[in-house]
Amino acid sequence: MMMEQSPLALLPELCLLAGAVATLLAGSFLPRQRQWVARLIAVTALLAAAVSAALAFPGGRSRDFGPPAETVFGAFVLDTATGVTRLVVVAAVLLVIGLGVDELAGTARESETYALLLLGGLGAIVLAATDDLLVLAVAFLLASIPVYALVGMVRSPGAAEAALKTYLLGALSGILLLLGATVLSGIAGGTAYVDLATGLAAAPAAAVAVGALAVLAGLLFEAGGVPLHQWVPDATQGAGTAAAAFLTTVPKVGALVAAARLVDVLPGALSWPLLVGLLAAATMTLANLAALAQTDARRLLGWSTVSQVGYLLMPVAVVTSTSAATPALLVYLAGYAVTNLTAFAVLAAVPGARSLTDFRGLARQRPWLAAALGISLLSLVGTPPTAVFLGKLTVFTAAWDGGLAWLVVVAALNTLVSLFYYLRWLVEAFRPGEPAPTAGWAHGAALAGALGVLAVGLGAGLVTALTGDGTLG
Amino acid sequence: MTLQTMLLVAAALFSVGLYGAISQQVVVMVMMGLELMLNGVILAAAAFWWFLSPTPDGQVLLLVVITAMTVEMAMGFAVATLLHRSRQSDMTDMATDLSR
Amino acid sequence: MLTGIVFWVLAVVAVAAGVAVFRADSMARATYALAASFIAVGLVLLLVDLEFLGVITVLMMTMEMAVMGIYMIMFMGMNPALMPMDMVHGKRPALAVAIGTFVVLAAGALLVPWPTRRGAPAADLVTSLGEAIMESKMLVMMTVSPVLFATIVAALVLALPRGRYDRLGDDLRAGKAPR
Amino acid sequence: MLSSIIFLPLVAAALLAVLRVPDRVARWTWIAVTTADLALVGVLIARYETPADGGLAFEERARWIPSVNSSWHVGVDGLSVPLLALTAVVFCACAVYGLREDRRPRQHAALFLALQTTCLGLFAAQDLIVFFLFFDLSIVGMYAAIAGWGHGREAGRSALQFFLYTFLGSLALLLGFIGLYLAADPHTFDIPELIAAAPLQDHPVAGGFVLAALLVGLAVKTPTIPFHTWLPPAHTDASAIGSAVLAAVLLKMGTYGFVRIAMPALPDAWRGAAWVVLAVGIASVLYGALVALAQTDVKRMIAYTSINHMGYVVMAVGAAGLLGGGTAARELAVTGAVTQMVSHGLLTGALFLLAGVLHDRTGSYAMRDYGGLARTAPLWSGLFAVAAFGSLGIPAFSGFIAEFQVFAGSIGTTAWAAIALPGILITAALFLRALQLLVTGLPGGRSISFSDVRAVEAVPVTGLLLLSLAIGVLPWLLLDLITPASAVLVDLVGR
Amino acid sequence: MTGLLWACATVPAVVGAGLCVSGRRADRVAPAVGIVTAGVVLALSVAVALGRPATSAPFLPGAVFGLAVDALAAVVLPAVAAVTLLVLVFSAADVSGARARYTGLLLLFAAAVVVTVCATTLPALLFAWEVMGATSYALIGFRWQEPHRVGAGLTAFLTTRTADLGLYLAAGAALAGGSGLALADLPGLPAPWRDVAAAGLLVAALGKAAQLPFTAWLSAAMQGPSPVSALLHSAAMVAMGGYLLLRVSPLLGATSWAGPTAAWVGALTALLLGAVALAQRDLKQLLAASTAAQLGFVVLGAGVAAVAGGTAHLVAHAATKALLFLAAGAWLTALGTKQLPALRGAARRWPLVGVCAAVGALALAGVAPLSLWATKDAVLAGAHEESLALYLVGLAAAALSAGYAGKVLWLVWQRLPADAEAGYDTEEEGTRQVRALQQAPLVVLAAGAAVLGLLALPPVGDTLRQALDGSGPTPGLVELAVSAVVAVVVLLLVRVRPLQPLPGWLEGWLGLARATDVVVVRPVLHTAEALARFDDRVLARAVTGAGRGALRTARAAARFDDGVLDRAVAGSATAGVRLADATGRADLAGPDAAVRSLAAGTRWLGGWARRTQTGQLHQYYVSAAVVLAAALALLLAVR
Repeated sequence: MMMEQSPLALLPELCLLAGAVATLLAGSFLPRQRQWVARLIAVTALLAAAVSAALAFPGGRSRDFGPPAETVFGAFVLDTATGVTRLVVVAAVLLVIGLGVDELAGTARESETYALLLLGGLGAIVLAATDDLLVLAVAFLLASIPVYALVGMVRSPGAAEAALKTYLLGALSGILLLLGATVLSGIAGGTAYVDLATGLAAAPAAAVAVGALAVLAGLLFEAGGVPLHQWVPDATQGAGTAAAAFLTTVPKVGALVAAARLVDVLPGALSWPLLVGLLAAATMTLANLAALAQTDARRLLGWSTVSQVGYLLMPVAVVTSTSAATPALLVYLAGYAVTNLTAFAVLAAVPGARSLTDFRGLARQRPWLAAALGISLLSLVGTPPTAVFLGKLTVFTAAWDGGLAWLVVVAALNTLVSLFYYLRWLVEAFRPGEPAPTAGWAHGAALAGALGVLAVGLGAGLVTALTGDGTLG
Repeated sequence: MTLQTMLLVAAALFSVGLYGAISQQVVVMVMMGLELMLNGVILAAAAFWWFLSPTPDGQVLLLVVITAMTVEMAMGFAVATLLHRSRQSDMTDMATDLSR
Repeated sequence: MLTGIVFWVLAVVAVAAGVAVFRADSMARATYALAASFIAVGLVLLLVDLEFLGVITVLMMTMEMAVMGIYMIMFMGMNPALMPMDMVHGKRPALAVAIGTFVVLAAGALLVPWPTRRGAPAADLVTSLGEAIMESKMLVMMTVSPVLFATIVAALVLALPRGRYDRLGDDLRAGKAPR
Repeated sequence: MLSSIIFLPLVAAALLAVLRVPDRVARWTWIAVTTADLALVGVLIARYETPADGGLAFEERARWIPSVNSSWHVGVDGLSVPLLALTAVVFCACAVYGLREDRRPRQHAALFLALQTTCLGLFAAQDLIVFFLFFDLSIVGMYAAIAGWGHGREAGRSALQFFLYTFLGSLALLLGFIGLYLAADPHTFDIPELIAAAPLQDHPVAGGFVLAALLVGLAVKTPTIPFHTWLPPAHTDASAIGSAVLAAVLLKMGTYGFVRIAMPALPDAWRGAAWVVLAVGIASVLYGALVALAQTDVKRMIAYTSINHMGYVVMAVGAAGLLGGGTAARELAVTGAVTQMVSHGLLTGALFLLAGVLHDRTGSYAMRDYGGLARTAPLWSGLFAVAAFGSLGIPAFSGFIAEFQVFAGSIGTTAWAAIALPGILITAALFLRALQLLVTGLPGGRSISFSDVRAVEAVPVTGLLLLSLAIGVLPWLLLDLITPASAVLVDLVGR
Repeated sequence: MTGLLWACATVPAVVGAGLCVSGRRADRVAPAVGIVTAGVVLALSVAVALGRPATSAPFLPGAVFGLAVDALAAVVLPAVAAVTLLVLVFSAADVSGARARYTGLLLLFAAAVVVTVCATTLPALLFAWEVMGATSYALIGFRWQEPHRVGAGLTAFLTTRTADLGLYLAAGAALAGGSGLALADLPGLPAPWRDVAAAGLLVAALGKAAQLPFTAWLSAAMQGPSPVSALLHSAAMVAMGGYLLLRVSPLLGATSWAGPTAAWVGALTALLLGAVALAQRDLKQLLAASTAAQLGFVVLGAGVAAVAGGTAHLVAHAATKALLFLAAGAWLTALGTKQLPALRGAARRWPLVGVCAAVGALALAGVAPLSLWATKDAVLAGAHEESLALYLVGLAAAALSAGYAGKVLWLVWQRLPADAEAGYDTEEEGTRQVRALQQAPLVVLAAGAAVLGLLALPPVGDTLRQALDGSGPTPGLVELAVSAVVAVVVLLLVRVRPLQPLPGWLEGWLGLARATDVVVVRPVLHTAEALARFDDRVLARAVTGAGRGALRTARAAARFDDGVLDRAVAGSATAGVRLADATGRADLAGPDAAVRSLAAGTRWLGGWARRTQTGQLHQYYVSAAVVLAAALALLLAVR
């Protein structure tokens, strides 16, 4: 194992941190109407992070979680998964800022919002990249604390309630994660995953089960999976659009990669694939059923997020049994992120619309926006050639390959159910009616996102080449 | 004092805290329950460290737990304040607009 | 032997205080009970040679409870003495879950064949902790700093109803800008 | 060549969607593009030579998702060329018929052009993912066509049912594809490679499951009983063009999947399931015919006859999996199945367009609302009579050629196929009954002031019928294309 | 020469199709075009009959479209062409309205007959065979304004098509047996397939020939115009049934059962339908029944391998029956009736028609030396060789034919009653005139009916027999004499003692139509309706059923869920009771739930799923704890 101590290897993360500090500082000296400077700083930091992440992309050096190619500070893995997570998170935050400009510009907390977005993104990246329980615990805090603030930012009663729910569930999950970390490190004799891999093999199974389950529970909160998913729809509905877009996308990326890393090192004596598979099934089924009758577009997307997490847990379940799992997870994450953000961009572009019926007439008045909505919703369903189709294809393949064919069937049926509510929204958009006025930046973000959705689907070769060099499985 | 007894006490603290977190209505009281759970975790961490692997890792873990507790409590107060200001309530039961 | 007795006393205190938190008839007393529980655990930490961390725990928790008291009394305008304390719901499920959790955890604690101790504590625990923080576990501390930063920002954002533009005006020149 | 045939309509669709051209321009653009595409397909057929050793012609391959061995791989053989031609013809006919569409004609044209691309792409696809891509997109497109331009009161509902049902089928199909992919070593989605490898040859259980998934997926689309219930409402509520495209082209995707993927890639499993397929085919033939006989709504009736007609195809491909009979009989059955796909496309397309005229004039499909149309609308009556006779399998039309081959081949393979023979009879009965109710007798009800077909309606129908006639009289023109391919297919199934 | 053969088939097809398509615009020229075309066809058919070409065209893989003129075809083809021409001539004067369509369809039909006669492969045969059926439908239902005529066409088409399925079966059998689809190869099939092929062909032929039990359609077909009956139901379509059996006689002989079966079916049809004919009071119905009966002799001939006799009978009967149908048509057009009682003395009004009809009737009766006397005996000679019983049945049938022929003969030649006009115009408005163009064909046909017996008598008969049978049986002088005497005696008997009314079931064609209705049509329609209901109510809602199942599960699950959430401590006993209770209640609610759709069911499930989202934080905590505990249990239980 190569141990690198150069902080330069963490340049993207440092960019984000520095960007957050700079944004906040700048914001506190800027007049209210000139906070765009802070935004500019944040965007610059993100672009810098993106460039440095792209330059540091590990290429084809490591496809798997196995022995990492490179580790910084003994706890930060520089592998493909980290590289992809960096790019996805940075791109997602950029898109969130893009779609949130109309909503955030000129508000009292604009620069704070950007700073928190950057910090949350940073947390997600560290969460995904670490292979040490201690860093995992801290990264969990870094990823969740900005979310609490972002949810409560708009200060409406609903937002306050959502922030409360998020916080209380998050606190419990954090405690569970710490409990798990305690137990695991206690019986394994160390907190690094390499120590876990060796230490847990001979450890008592019951203790491993409790410890790993507790850590997993913490990550499930961050990802929004059963049984700690309840905050997701609430927060999505209560928070502002940009915050909702952020919290349904970025923390999930980090948490799911982290969960995959964790499951990868757990000893094979316990049936982790089965458990995670069942949790995945429960997550997607519950969320899809709950989403069926939603009339609030935001809440619908919240449940949709939970259901997507269910699909995303499938490769996590089989991460030990097939080498196709990791690339599949990364592909799906990338596809999901761009798709979900596109849907939120449409929401942001029609700020007055809350319920599905508010979108009536969209196709007539704003055909491009309706097209973007259609593309994103069909992508969420998994229609080729969109981004999530690629994700679903790879994920289903991986899960089947990993021995969870039943889960693939469950997921397919769930996809069918999900069609119901995605279609309901789409149909409303194509009905005649008078739509609410639209916002410019978000409109652009929606179009960019829709193009991204198609690009990921059509440029599938490129995407999969990034996530797992060439051969899957 | 053995590992088992310490863990037993930690489990008791954790369970009592869980009881409080579930049963209490006032946000601050729920937070107290959570703190009590963390208290159990601290004790368990100390026990594991002493009886199983007295490495520096375990100490750092304790430090992290304490940090986490502090940070979470700070956020808890902030959220409670927000709730209090925006809803004139500090009860979790009163905040159930977002459901179904 | 003495250690054992002290441990058991502290353990009983910790748990009893913990129970007392939810049986106290006022929030202030609940706060005291919680503090007592923490102090007892902090003292147990001293028993296993974790002087530094034990002291930290005691100190931090005392401070935190003080903050909590102040918060409740001064900030939220509650009179702890007068607050009715039967604000509970679903006591029975809570009890069931708590008992269930305890049974599971306790059974685990007692029945799991724990491995034997590996290695011995460093001679100077504080130094070893410091070294760990600065070397092998450096990333933990590197990450903690943005966490604290984020916490400050987040907590202020949530807790303060009035931002700088409310206090200083939109162009941040207090008093000069028309409101 | 092939890619440009596939994407020409899509490019035109995109342009129509983007540019706000006047309605007239949009309509004529539609016709022009479909005609051009038809001409291109004509060139393709003219230059087509049966590839040696069962290979593909006009093959094109480009990188797409190399990590899963999936590529943009298209190519044609004797099984796909007829269907490509059918697609081009039907869409061209629909474009002409669509001149009368006055509800959002620009979007309408764009939608159907895009739909044409999905159909052409599917029939040319030589990669499972490409196949699935077009399979799924065709569902989306058809959904939009029914929901957006359907005319039933419950068009939205029918469209949703259509979408859900066929989407379920597509998901089952996807599962089957993944199964095939994983079974192949090295993993691949490439159809020719999968066929060459026949990956699940020695795994009866896994092969059975994968085939079951494929069968369900394709059976929903075909549709066979008991997966057909989406079809009647979808047809009833779709517009004339929508119905024509749905019946003439989209249904073929299911049966095409049998001959393109399921049979050659899973020969062992297919032979094992052949009896089931055969039974389902026979049941579809009889059931579809009987239920159609009881319909009072002419469009529903035609819809059910589709189930009957597609049942012949299913029966034939089922028979092709039975090794008992001679090779010649099984080849004839497969050839008949492909012929039937084309024939059904032409004739049912014509019938649906004619039914659309009924709705256009009076808003009713109920047969008892009409009568004596031969007097008020002689041209319509003549066309309908010809289409009906063609559809019930009268010689000189393509239906006879197809059904004769299907039956001769199937019965030649297994005598059980003779059970389906009454299907021919019942179909005849129901079409004659419809003729009797609609066309003959004295004009009454809604026929009284019924105006006869206009040129834009008559021309496409006539074109379709003439093609059917051509196939019926000179079948070897078509069969020379199909026969080598079906010989290859029978050979593959017999492995 | 092959070109001529193709022309023989395609010329009428193309002209006919052209006339059909051009519609009313061509009405004026249609009769002339039709007659010219039919003339060309006749000329061509004579040419090919002499030239005997054989040809084929690519058609299906492994099966060519084969046409050839052999001895059998050489006899039948000119006959059919001649009748076609004569019928068209007659029609030019007889049929009014939509003449283009009429002529076109008739020519299409003629083309199909030409192909049928010359077909050497099954695909070609079936091709033409089905086209004959379809055109016959269109011709019977020619006056589509009247629903019962279209219905009659439907009956005819469906019945014959039912029998046609036999050809599909035969094709399958031929393929299965590996012989290819040429008719000549069929006898060489291996055992089970040979029998299947023979059975298929037999059924198809019996259907077209209106033999038992498929006879009923012929009665219905009389709704068509009389010239159509003259062509389709005497010379061409019905005759093609017999013709097919003559053609595949070697196949019938190759099996042990097919020949006798055909023979007996033919004989019984001749007998029973003879009786039916005797009972008719409608001239066309009588002629139709007689047609079936006379075709019975042809079938009998095919069954006993008396191909030459059968062929001669076929041709002679074609001329005779076409003549009689045309005469009946002439009277129908002129007098507006075809009821026998009303036709008393009709022959005396137009003597030429009457004389021709008399010749026809006498020929039909088997009076020597007219045609059917000799041809029938040629068939019966074969039957005699096969079995005496068969011969006697045939003889009885011959006697019956003399009976019904006599009935017609004496009736139309009675003195014209005073109140004759009262019986006229019952079916259509009569014109009270018979035109020259209508009479001319009658004369030709009468000549044919008179002399075509030569085909069965030496020397022509011997030549024919050598060409067809090789050395088949010839009627002895005794047999000829017996049948001639029988015919005369019966004729006179009918003259002396007019017939008593015969039982209704005979007049009603043995109740075959009703039997078909009861045994086949109604059950099929009921099944169809039942299936349609099933489809709408059950299958389309099978999804509903799934929904209902999901509903029940969901309810139980929901109860269980509530039970766990709210009463975690209440103990499993309560939960169990509640679960059972809920399941029971869901069961009671079953019928109600049955009508809900899947959407409702799923929505209900969705409601259940959303109910977990209570907004109550402590319940979230509890549920998280419960799920995690379950996960732990699972982990420890499943290893």
